Amino acid sequence: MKIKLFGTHLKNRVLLASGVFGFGLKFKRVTNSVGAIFTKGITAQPRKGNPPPRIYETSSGMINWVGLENPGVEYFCTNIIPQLKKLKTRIFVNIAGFTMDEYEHSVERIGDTVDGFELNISCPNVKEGGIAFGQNAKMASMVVARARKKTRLPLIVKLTPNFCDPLVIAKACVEAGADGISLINTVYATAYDIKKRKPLITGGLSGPAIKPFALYCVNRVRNVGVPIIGMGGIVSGQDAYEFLLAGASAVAVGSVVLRDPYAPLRIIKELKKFIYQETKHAR
Amino acid sequence: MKIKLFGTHLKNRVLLASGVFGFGLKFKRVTNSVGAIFTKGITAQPRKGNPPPRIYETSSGMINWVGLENPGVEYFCTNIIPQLKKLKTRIFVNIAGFTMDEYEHSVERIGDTVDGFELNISCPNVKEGGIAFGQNAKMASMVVARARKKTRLPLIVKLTPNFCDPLVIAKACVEAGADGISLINTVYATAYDIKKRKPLITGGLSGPAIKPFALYCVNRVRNVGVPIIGMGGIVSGQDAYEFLLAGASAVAVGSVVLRDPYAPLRIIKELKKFIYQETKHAR
Amino acid sequence: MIRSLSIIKKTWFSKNTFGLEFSLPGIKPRPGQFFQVRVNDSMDPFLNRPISIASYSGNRLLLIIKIIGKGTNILSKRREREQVTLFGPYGKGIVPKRQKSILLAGGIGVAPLHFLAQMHYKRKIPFTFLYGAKTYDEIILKASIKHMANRSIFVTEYGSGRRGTVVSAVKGMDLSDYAIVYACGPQAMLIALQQLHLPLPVYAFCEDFLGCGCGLCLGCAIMYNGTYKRICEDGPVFELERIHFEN
Amino acid sequence: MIRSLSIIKKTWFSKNTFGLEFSLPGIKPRPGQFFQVRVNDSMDPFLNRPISIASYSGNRLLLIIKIIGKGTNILSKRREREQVTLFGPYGKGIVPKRQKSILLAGGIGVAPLHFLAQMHYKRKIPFTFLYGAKTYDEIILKASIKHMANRSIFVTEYGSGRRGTVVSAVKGMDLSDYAIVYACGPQAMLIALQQLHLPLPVYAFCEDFLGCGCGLCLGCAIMYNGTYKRICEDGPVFELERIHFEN
Ligand SMILES: Cc1cc2nc3c(=O)[nH]c(=O)nc-3n(C[C@H](O)[C@H](O)[C@H](O)COP(=O)(O)OP(=O)(O)OC[C@H]3O[C@@H](n4cnc5c(N)ncnc54)[C@H](O)[C@@H]3O)c2cc1C
Ligand SMILES: Cc1cc2nc3c(=O)[nH]c(=O)nc-3n(C[C@H](O)[C@H](O)[C@H](O)COP(=O)(O)OP(=O)(O)OC[C@H]3O[C@@H](n4cnc5c(N)ncnc54)[C@H](O)[C@@H]3O)c2cc1C
Ligand SMILES: Cc1cc2nc3c(=O)[nH]c(=O)nc-3n(C[C@H](O)[C@H](O)[C@H](O)COP(=O)(O)O)c2cc1C
Ligand SMILES: Cc1cc2nc3c(=O)[nH]c(=O)nc-3n(C[C@H](O)[C@H](O)[C@H](O)COP(=O)(O)O)c2cc1C
Ligand code: FES
Ligand code: FES
Repeated sequence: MKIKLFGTHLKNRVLLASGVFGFGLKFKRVTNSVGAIFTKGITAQPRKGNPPPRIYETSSGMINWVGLENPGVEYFCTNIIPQLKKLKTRIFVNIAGFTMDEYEHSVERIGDTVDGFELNISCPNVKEGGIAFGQNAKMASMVVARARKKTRLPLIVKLTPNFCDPLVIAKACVEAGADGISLINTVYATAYDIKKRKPLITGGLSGPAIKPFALYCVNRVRNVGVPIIGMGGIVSGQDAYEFLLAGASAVAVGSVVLRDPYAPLRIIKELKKFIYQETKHAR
Repeated sequence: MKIKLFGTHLKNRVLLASGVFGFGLKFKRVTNSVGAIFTKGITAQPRKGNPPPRIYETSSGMINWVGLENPGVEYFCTNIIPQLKKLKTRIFVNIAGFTMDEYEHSVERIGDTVDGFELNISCPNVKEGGIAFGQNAKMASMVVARARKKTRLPLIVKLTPNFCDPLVIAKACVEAGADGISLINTVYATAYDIKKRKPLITGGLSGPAIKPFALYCVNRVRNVGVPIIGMGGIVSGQDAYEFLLAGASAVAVGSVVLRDPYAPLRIIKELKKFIYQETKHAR
Repeated sequence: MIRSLSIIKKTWFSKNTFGLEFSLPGIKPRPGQFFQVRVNDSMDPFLNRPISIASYSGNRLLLIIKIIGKGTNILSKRREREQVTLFGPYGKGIVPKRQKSILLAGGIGVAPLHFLAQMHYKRKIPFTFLYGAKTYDEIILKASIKHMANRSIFVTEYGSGRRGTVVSAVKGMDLSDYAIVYACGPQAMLIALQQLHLPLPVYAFCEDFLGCGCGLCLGCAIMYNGTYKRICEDGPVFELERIHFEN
Repeated sequence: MIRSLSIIKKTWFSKNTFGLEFSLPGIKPRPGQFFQVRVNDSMDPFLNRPISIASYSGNRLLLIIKIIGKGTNILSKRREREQVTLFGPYGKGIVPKRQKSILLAGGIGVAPLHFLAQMHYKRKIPFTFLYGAKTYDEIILKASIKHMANRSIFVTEYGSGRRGTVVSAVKGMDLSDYAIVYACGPQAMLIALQQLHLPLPVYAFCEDFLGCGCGLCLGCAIMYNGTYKRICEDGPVFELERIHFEN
């Protein structure tokens, strides 16, 4: 299952989605088995994240409203990266921000100490910046162009399916120099507290519930000209394979690891079988 | 639970969503118990619909690709409306179209023989027209304005959450004369046939999987100034109540009736309890 | 009708096929009719599973279910005395003609044809039961079929017993004696059968993914005589010649 | 660790609370630690349910579960000899101090405190067990608690027995003899307890909606000493004084 992606060799096509495995420093057997890990979103400044409850279960899915809790890029560079270097997997740093300067700053600060970047312009859980850039082709293209000037490493842009056409945004990002597109980030969602009669949590929906929507989005973007990392609701090798059929070069698994931190190992194994079947078929 | 909506009295706040109960001529005990029924989408010309498979089950949901199978507005007026008149519920005709003329024509042709209209500018299952109008504020507003000139009956517009902000579209519709907004229609979705290695079905996702997204959308539109009919994944009175909390004046139940055609009766009963609790609380 | 019925008896017919028996007085079902079976209370699986009436006699309803995927797998874990929610009977089904016939079953297609055989038997209509499966182990209801049918033929693709498919078997038969064929099995079998252009009317029991199962959602469709019919409401039995298989 | 364990014994402690016993050698759990219990193979419910260790003795693990909603309801239908998938033990838990203590349980909060009591008893640390529930029927594990505790007090809000809440009961107690309090119960109870500002350290067993349960997702958070801590990884036991309850 080895593949070459963005000029880098990956062990396999199953990657860990941003935000569900921290920095990959726990469950190292899992981290070291996947093709790459996308870190939890990093911002220029440290962020304490949102108050509880941050998680809410829904039918075949969940809403999260973590709010980009992270120690900030300085701490990340000084204390986390040295540890990441010891992992036997590729590291893509998920970069979030509230202004264009912040994205640029974080990319520059991290430099070439990692394997690449995933620009998160699609997080629904913060008030300013972030998703607003990802919902507007012009702004998306500016964020990408500015980050592009600061790094030669692979630059992936993570897109939202919320209230905008990912194909339009993807095209703008590729034109501005993106090496890859990853999608989908979580879907806008609200849950109500029926006792207090007000919203309990407003955040991003993930998990199997969104898989059909995610497959639609990946398929829509498939001809954009750069590799696509597909994600959204993958819980099995078959799901992963469906994303490859939809046009993804690799997949990322997210919420399923909350249900089972070892799921990526199983998914890698299952996906291998599908790919083997297919190549056998092709012979 | 009686309410007055669009100047009409409805038995209760639980309505039948378009497309899941045909014209309401079967299971009349159910039809006659709900506040209103939205008919299957009617087009100017008869349509035979899409080839099978038209339905595909997903985690906590389903994809449909029925393709607006219907006998056309002429047949509807001549053969169906006389039967609808015998039902003890309100009838809103769901109008779909491929050109603006068609919407206008159907509304005019049906005249005031029913209780109102739901302009479907959000069906993801047809190639031209339809959803394209619903994704563009200017076009949506034109469709509504033209239909408005042809009827004094309540004019509800049904919106899509697909790749556009329902609030923007809703505002345009209200300005153009809409009396109500209903949302959400189904969400873009694809399922793959892993044996044939190509899409099995591309259509609209519905059911509990989309409920959190639907609640988000309803809440977003809540202050648009006209009553909102909320829908998407309702399977219980609690779900229905959550939509009321999100700002809906009434709810429509869709996919759940495929699982249980009598579900609306149960949902009406359950919702009553929640509303009773609340009014008791308010006293 | 929505009904919550207790499983009176559960029987394993083969390693992946089981039967659930219920007591259900007061229905007059026709062969081909089916129930929409609720898998469980969870929203995943979301839809009910269509399961044909395999036997109805003395108010006893028998459903025979082959484990295919998620839903039937969960159903297979139900035990005696547990409740199952059923909707139906749905479908038009057919009224068996009083003519000598061939019942042609492929795989789990045996289920509705077994009920048809039961009707024939009760009404003393002569028939031959031709039944094929992948392997001999998968042949179920053999004793009952042998008992009711004037003649019964069992064929398998692999292993012991007579080799072949039901389609190849019917091709080799002298049909002059028969007036009608009823067939139920995988779509590939029905298509192969259609291509034989047998010189007598063939009634096919068809399948598709169902939504409601009762004519509400327009989710099932079969191109029949140039227009779309509902498998659930207008069928699931159709004259084979007039079907245009699209998927 | 992911483990699929067979239910050795299932016990109903009250009409909505049951226990599942498993054989699980080779762990050295601390009170407060919990397992993430997979409800079933369906995607609805999607997340696992955190359930504390209520007893661990002779390689026998006991989980006690109160039926609250969908997940615990489905779990309540599991039978002996069926398999349950568990992840853990997760959480830091606590190492009980060798000081005379009060164990203060509200409702199902009794589960982890029962395990703590077991530890105290084995190590011969004296303790009082103060346990409150809505009604007398809901008081579970009474014999075991009475056996282990130096003193045990049971209070209920309604019905027979001593009336009141654990918070009102502890308020009326002479605490001069005790060095430490461990408390587990609904958040409202913990907040009320915090407001008492007892003159001795109180350790609270906290709850929240959990995602992963093991520090990966940052889905659980508790404002503690001015920063967010993980309930799952840094807790679930925290010094009550330093908690800022936000929800
Ligand atoms: C009218 C009718 C009568 C039937 N009678 C019987 C019977 O008596 N005994 C029996 O064992 N089977 C019968 N089937 C087929 C049975 O409904 C499917 O095997 C079953 O739904 C598979 O569900 P699953 O969850 O195990 O499979 P999955 O593949 O996991 O199901 C996923 C989805 O596909 C649908 N699906 C999968 N295969 C089929 C199929 N062949 N036909 C229709 N929908 C399918 C399911 O309903 C579900 O929506 C009948 C089907 C129809 C339409
Ligand atoms: C560390 C920890 C230890 C626990 N130990 C026990 C125990 O030993 N015995 C016991 O009976 N219960 C215990 N609980 C509470 C138990 O996890 C919940 O009652 C259970 O998850 C409810 O699930 P449900 O599906 O029945 O309820 P639902 O309300 O249907 O659950 C919906 C969602 O809310 C979550 N949820 C609901 N209530 C709670 C709650 N109070 N705490 C956390 N999540 C909740 C569920 O996990 C699920 O994600 C513990 C909770 C935590 C955090
Ligand atoms: C708890 C949680 C935290 C997440 N945090 C981030 C994040 O920091 N940055 C990001 O780009 N995406 C984040 N995501 C989104 C996931 O990376 C992924 O895009 C999404 O969850 C869809 O995949 P899934 O359905 O497999 O979870 C988060 C998702 C979850 C569930
Ligand atoms: C089988 C099916 C057919 C539908 N047909 C229509 C239609 O003709 N017109 C329309 O506006 N919406 C149609 N819808 C959308 C529903 O009315 C509803 O907006 C959507 O399904 C979300 O609600 P639910 O999750 O409760 O099903 C259809 C939905 C389904 C499942
Ligand atoms: S399945 Fe709904 S109409 Fe046939
Ligand atoms: S629940 Fe995931 S970090 Fe605590």
